[in-house]
Amino acid sequence: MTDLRFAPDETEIERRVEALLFAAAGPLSAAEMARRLPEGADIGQALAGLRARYEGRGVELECVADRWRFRTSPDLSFLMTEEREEPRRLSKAALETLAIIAYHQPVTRAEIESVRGVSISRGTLDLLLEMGFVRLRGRRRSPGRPVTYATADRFLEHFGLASVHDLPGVADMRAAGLLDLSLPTGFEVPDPSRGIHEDEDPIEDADAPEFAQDFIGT
Amino acid sequence: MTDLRFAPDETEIERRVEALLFAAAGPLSAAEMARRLPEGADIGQALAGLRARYEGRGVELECVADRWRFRTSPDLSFLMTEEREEPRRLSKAALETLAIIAYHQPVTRAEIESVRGVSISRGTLDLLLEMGFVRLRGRRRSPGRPVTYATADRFLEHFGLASVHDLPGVADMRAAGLLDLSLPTGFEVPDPSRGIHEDEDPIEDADAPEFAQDFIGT
Amino acid sequence: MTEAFQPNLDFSAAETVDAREAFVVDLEGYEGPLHVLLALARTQKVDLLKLSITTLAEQYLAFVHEARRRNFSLAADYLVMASWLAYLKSRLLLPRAEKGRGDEVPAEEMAAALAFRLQKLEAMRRASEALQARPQLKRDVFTRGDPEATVIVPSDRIDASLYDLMSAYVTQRRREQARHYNPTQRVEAYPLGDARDWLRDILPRLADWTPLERVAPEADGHGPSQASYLASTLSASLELVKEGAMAVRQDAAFAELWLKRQGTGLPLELTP
Repeated sequence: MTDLRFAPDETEIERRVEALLFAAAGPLSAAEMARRLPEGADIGQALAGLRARYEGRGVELECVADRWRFRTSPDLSFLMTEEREEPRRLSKAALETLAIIAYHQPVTRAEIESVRGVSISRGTLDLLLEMGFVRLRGRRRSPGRPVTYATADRFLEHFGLASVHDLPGVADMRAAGLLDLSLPTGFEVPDPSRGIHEDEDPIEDADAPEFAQDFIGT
Repeated sequence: MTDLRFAPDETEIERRVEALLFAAAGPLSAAEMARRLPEGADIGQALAGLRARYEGRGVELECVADRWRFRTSPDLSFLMTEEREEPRRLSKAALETLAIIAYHQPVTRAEIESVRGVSISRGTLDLLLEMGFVRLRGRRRSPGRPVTYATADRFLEHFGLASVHDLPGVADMRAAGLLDLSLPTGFEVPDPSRGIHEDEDPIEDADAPEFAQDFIGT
Repeated sequence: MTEAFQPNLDFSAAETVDAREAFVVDLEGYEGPLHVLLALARTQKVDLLKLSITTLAEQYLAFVHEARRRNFSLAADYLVMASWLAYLKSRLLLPRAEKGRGDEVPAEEMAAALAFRLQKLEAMRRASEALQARPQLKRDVFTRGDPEATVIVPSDRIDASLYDLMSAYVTQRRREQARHYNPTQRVEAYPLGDARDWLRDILPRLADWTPLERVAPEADGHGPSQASYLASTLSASLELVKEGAMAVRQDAAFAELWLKRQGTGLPLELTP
């Protein structure tokens, strides 16, 4: 049985997308699916159709990190006693650090510390890195060229987020200026050896658009 | 979210059976499902409902030896077998080799082996070359004129680096908790941005079509 | 018995035991001064931006005072924060100087900045709670438990992060260091010239066949190894054989080597 028929109809494309996603070991991107479908197949439509079809069922279609996957419905988690894995527990400090990275990315270690008012203890960042929730992203173009951190796909997959723009409350926080890293001047505890007006190094502009690029990768 | 409601209706039972079958690591018997469902739940009816629901879809409900499972429709198996693409997971050896090339570039095969302490299998370097992470860079002006390796553009793209200058250095490794104070003195990471070496010749053989790009980048 | 029972001060060393941070104490779950301030600010039950910073400063100073009264050693940053807040409070209470001195940020601005920091930290706290509340993979939602035998592997993604790269690098360099790092390994060879001189010195005494081991100098544990003494002595003796000053004999392969001076090669009067 080979793929010889011409122009499979919408239903057929939907069936195939369904089968592909169902059989896949991980979330699949539209591009990955397109490679296995006839040219010109409308994957967006198929995904929308499937999403509607599975809405409210025991299994649902979900977009994570720009990829698609089926997963069980969250309200049925109580059934899954056998499948549940004891998650690695993140400390409060680690979770807060993760949140700061997620909402402010790309962000440097010093910036994380300045939001929390304490230095990051050993083991926090490397745990997040090791779990694959966080990645080193690049370097800030500022003196010292500090490394910046960002979230990784696994973070989005774990928390079921399509992209970092879907973080809970992110739009409101941004609107309220809460995600601004250039703190108003003057918070620094006065240090006689330093002028208080000394501004922080400007943060690389166009931070947000870069998120998107990260996941495009070839 | 606990199972407190009394007598979930048929639709709900069907949802739960659907989720259980989906998440299970293998086929489930009716008895196994019954254990996780409210007493008196009509599993037979739920299975019949699901079977009808998935009839003709990309995924079907199947009963083998009194156990139930979902599987992709047999007529779509060509979709699955088609793509047995090389999983693009870097092996440990490949990752380690890549790391040495990244930090020590330009580096010869013998030098890589001296850091690794084992010889590199042919496949490892070939894979990295083929993936476009690594390129032939030149020839060392030393006996035997060994080929030197360096990272290629795809490497920078994948790791989100603007240039090799942006590779994390010792301080970053320490910050990420990878290095501790007990490290023997003299541990140094070479600066990958060292310029073009005088002790190196360009590759003149025709076997290196990538060569033209070499001196365009940094 | 004693009423001086320590009140339930539930503190513990902060999550890790890094020497550098060992004395950061986690005060009743607070990680640092800012977290304490946030908790205190919440008790005012107002919008964090409308917070009374003077009240907050007083509450914080009282907190620090209490902690010290209990002989609780506070980490330095708590005290720095205390003195900064005392300073800020005094400036806020002072009648506003006309225009102020040019180099000072107005106290109101500093207070607003503090309120902003608290608001930001609060937002991040809420965000981490919101994240925790989301359905999480393998805790609340589950992907297919048994993907098809002919698994479709997402292929346009390569599973390696910069962190993986860094750790791979560090792991290897550690291994390499372990292989090479051996301070006693320095090899010192017995120079051939020295061996020749040594042989010429003792040659007059080698009237009889003598095993190589007895001819070569003995290692004293500091200089070259015994093997090196033997090897160099042998090489030098072969040179002397070539010159006709010496004879070497071995009865079988791997058997002992015997050395003897060649009678004609040297003037006899040198013999003591």
